[in-house]
Amino acid sequence: MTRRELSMDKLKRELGIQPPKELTEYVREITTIRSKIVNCLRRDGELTVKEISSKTGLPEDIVFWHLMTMFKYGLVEPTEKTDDGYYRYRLRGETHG
Amino acid sequence: MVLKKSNPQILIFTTNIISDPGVCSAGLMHLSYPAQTTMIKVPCSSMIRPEWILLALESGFDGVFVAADGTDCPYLTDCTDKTARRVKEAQELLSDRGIEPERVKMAAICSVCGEAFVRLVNDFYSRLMELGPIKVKTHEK
Amino acid sequence: MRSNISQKILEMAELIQGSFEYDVVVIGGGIAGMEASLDLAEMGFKVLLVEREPTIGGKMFLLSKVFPTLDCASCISTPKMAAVAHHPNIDLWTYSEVTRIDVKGKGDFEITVLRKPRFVNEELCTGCGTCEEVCPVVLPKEYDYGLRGRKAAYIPFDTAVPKKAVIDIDNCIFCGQCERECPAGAIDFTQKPTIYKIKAHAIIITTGYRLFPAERKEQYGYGKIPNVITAMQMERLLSPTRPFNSVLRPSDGKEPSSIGYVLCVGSRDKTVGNPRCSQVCCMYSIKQAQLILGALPLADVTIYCMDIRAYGKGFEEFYQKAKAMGVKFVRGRVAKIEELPSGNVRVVYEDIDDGKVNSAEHDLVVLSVGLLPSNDSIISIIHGAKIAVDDLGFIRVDPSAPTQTNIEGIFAAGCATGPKDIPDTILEAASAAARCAAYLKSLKQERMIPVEVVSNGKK
Amino acid sequence: MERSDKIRIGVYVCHCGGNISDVVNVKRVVDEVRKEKGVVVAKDFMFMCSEAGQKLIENDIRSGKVNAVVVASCSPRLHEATFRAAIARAGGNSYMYYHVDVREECSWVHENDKEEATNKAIRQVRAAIAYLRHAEPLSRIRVNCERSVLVIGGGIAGLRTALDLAESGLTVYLVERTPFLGGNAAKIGNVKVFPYEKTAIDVVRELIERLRKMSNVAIYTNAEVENVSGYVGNFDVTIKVNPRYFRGKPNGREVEELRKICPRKARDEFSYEVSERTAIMFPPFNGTYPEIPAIDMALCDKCGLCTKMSDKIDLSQEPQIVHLKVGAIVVATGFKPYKPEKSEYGYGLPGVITLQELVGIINRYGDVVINGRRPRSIAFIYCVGSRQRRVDGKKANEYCSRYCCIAALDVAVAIKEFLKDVKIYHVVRDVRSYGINELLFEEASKQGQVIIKYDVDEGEPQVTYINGKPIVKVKDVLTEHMELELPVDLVVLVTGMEPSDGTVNIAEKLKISRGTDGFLQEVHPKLRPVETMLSGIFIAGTAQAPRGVGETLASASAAAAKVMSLVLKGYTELEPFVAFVDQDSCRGSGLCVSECPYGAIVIKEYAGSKKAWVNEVLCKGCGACVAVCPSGAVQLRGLRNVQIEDMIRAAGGAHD
Repeated sequence: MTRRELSMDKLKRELGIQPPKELTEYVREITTIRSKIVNCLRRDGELTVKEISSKTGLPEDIVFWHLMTMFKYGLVEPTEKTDDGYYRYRLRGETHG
Repeated sequence: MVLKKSNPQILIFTTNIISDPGVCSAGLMHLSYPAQTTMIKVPCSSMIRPEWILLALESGFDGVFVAADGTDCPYLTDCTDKTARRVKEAQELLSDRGIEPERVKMAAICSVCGEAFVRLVNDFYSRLMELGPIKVKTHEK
Repeated sequence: MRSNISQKILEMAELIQGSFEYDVVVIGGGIAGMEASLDLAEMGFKVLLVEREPTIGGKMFLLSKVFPTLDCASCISTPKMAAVAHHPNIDLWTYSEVTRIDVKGKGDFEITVLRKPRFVNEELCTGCGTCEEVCPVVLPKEYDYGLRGRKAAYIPFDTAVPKKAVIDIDNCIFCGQCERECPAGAIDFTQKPTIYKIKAHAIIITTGYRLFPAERKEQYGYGKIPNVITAMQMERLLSPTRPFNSVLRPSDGKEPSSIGYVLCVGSRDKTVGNPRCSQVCCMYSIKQAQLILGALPLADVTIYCMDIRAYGKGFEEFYQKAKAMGVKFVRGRVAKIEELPSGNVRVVYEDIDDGKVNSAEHDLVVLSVGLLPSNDSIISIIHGAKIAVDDLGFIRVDPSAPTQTNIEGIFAAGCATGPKDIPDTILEAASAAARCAAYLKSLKQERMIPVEVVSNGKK
Repeated sequence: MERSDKIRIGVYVCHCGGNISDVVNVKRVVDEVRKEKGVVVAKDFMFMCSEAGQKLIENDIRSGKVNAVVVASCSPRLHEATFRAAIARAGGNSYMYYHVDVREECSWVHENDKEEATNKAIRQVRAAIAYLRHAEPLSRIRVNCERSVLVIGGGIAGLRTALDLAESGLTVYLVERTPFLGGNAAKIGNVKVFPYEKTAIDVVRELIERLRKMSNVAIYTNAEVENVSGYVGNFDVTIKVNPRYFRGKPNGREVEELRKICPRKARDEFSYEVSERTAIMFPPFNGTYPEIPAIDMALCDKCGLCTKMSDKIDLSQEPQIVHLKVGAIVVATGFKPYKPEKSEYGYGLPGVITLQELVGIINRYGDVVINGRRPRSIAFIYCVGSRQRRVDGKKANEYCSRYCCIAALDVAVAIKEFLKDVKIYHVVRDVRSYGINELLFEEASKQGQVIIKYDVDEGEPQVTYINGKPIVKVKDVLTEHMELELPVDLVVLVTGMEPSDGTVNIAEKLKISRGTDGFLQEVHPKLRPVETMLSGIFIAGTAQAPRGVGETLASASAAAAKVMSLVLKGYTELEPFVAFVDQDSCRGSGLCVSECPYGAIVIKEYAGSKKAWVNEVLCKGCGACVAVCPSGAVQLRGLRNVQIEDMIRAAGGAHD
């Protein structure tokens, strides 16, 4: 199947624009962070924020922020709560995006 | 044709303005609950005649879940009380016929209470699994 | 980081020819604007409701439950949102901005409205959310006040009205995923902004409020200490449409067992330029405290306050209920907030009870931020008359008719005229509708039917 | 089953571009339901909500193939209105429709179980078909409304409502129980309404002046509502107008003479009983209405002195009964200040007065003079008659009266301006100068006024009287709970609001409910804040809750808005989903009557037997009555019992 021309291409042509480099770099960066978290969960199953943080070296608040974003899109789900008030999270089905 | 059913079937009464949007919000969040469920909408949960609950159990359902308006009811300030009265009467009808009264369950579901709904309906489903099919022979009309 | 592509696209805006006339243009689609629009539409007037955001609903539909009756905010606002969208006498323009208002004469206003492109064909979009799922750009999400990410292609909210996707073009990396995946073929990057010149006979301003930027109160550490959040963020955490799976603190996702509330942040405080009281913070804090005790039964909640202003119908009773539930009220002004290595937060305060400086440790601290006007963009674009505002920027009204501004035919309601709670906002919005209706009728100069008085009450 | 033969159902199942069809086997749904009785068309389509999708329905209706429609697509919140409108466009009846949600309530929640999701979709569509087999075309209920309104209460709330309504072109009847318009706000007199320059009386005068210019307003003072019958849009009202016993306005000389002649004396209500009046009541302030005096017949002993002096007086006047027809009623009967019990915070001791009495003194004398002297120190004690604790089940005003903190600060700041050396103490629990009123609190502090805060758990302030001075004893939270004794020249009790006697009476007469606080109860503080459970009867101002001048005016205009929405067009249209009674099966049990919160059902005599009767205009369609009817005679139009029952059977799999 040939690739149909997207309206997006038209806009880019019309305006002669490209997305700013910093933005594409930012997206690459968050995609990397996210895949680190996903890989970690895929390998170890259920983990708390602290555990993911120590395994990936990412700061806890960053891990949590990404987890919650993935939670919104149905990619992760909480399981049980530990005695000291932390939830464990696991992957839910297959991930995309 | 009667659909094949091995798993418990649940009839869910929802209300137009409050609990149906609540059930809908579970879908918006892409949560998951058993598909052995059927929704019927009423304006307010206080409208449900106790005998309808009995009828549902006689018509092939194994349980009835009343997703009530609760305190968010746009019609009645005492909606919870009224609905609870209907459910209690229904439970008496069931008991009279030897059917477990816990086959009818009521909970207030607000218009965005999708998570709570899913939790409750999953629990109810498990409970109905434990109870198994209705043992008393229900007469078909 | 964001691009300025939207600016370039704006330059391509096209003026739509034709005559567009409404009885009333309502600016701002929050609860006040919706209420006023619905009332006027019911009376038979033609209303144009203009909302800057991609959805109507304002701040109210983001809230959890609302005081003093603890009814669910969505259950009240979403039916109103639907009613606005479906009313035959209301035209709803979301993602649109009023860019100029010309006061031309009595009952004669020309209003310029810019309709921004969503880059999504509203007719085709079914609100299914596929574009959002496949979009690779994750940004801080304004709807949840930074608590989690938002995509560049997104539906603002599950209960949005209209429930249509929008593409944040400045944060788009033009990967084309959304366009390829949209099952309805609704993505359309060729959309251009349009400009309309509208004739209206009256205007109602219901532009609401903005929250006090908590980072301005530096000693409270907001923005630096992850576990210091604003009450609006807590509001989201408590809502059924909450961003997290429970009430959790942002630093590490722990369920907090001790929560402190600091009242009067950005209110009653000359050092930040707002000596006034914001009127709602005491009550929303008490409400949140009650909801927290419901969600986390083992948690303890402390409210640091000066006075508790539970003044409205049922408010005092609500306050007493919170006390009976075990919410702790400590009288004292909080001097500073510090982060501890555990992620916990220390609150240092002058305790009025013993006159000493005390401190307490909490898992999470909530700043009960005040309300500031968000009228700036409107008041500066009115030409041909000058609208009176007070020293903080809230619109001034007539004491005999509390929604009448100094310009005849322009009314204001809700937090645009000063901080107020939802019941008062709704009353004021209806009140603006009444005054506006009376004004519109006076323009038509219909002959009143005289009544005969059959008694002593002769005029 | 005669009716169902005529019903030709079209079923349209939406793919939603895969959102539904990726999970639900749409083809199978269509094939299954096509076999159902009554179904003449069953189709699936990529996007039912699109122009082309809607055209499918429209064409099938126009061609006469279909007269009842099921669409299985997304949430009814998104597109139910769309499809109903499409049916109407094609000339069908938009109530011959049932919407099935197979996206949010099916495909999106059962992604893991496609087989069962499809079965569920089939069940839901079958239920919809069962519903439509018994459906009947409906139309909205049109109720004619009188374009006239009764406003009860001539204070600022009533005046504001009346003026808004009159300016919108409605006929307004304003009824005031006392001989003059103005209410409580007029009594506040020259105290400014913070933060404005206008005084309360300025606001009252402005409203009265503008109202008098309206030709479509009738004002009845000295009048009371005797009886109200009817229902929304069509109320019959009887009012009794008591005579003033004056034939017209006396001239200046007459007024002067009359002021002196009457020997009967009473405390003057207008000055909060600070001064005296006679049985001849003169207009209490310039700009009130009417400008004609009235004789207080409860006080007059018909001595005849005044009739000899002026021929304007006619003691033979009789009360008049006036019948009105109105579409709506607004109750704006206001509050009364709390009256402290004797010895409550020392009330009754010399030098202990209420805030109202202080205002009365200021308005009367333009100064604060107590026992012939200006006070050098004043203590205001707050929350008198408000925020009370309930002890032994005794009546207590547990609510906050909202206006009093601000009113007291307002008066204190004003006093300080003309009594520069006076020492003022505020004995408070919390200072509730909310919003912009905080500036008033700041001003008071700037003037050196002292705030003393007490904790009610440590005991309330005590007022005693020693050596010719009242003494306030209180533990001050702000000075480490030190016990203070303040000998002052004047103690002012900052009293709260209670519903006025008129409010209590009218609630009984109209059968509108009052809350636990005694004030009139709205249906819902946010959804329907000025409406009562009785359609067409609205509430405004302090009859509903304590509030200040600005908030009272806002609520008054809000009530006006709701009245306009109801009656301005001369009719109102209601959804047809209301209760009805099957006369044959009704046995007149009356259970439905007590179940209905709206008073929409009554028992009537039909040929000797008792039957329920539904006032469709009052019915809101909740269906509470349906559940309790022992014979199933009360049902809901658009959702009759047979429809629900067949839906249950159809979905359960048991077919008839």
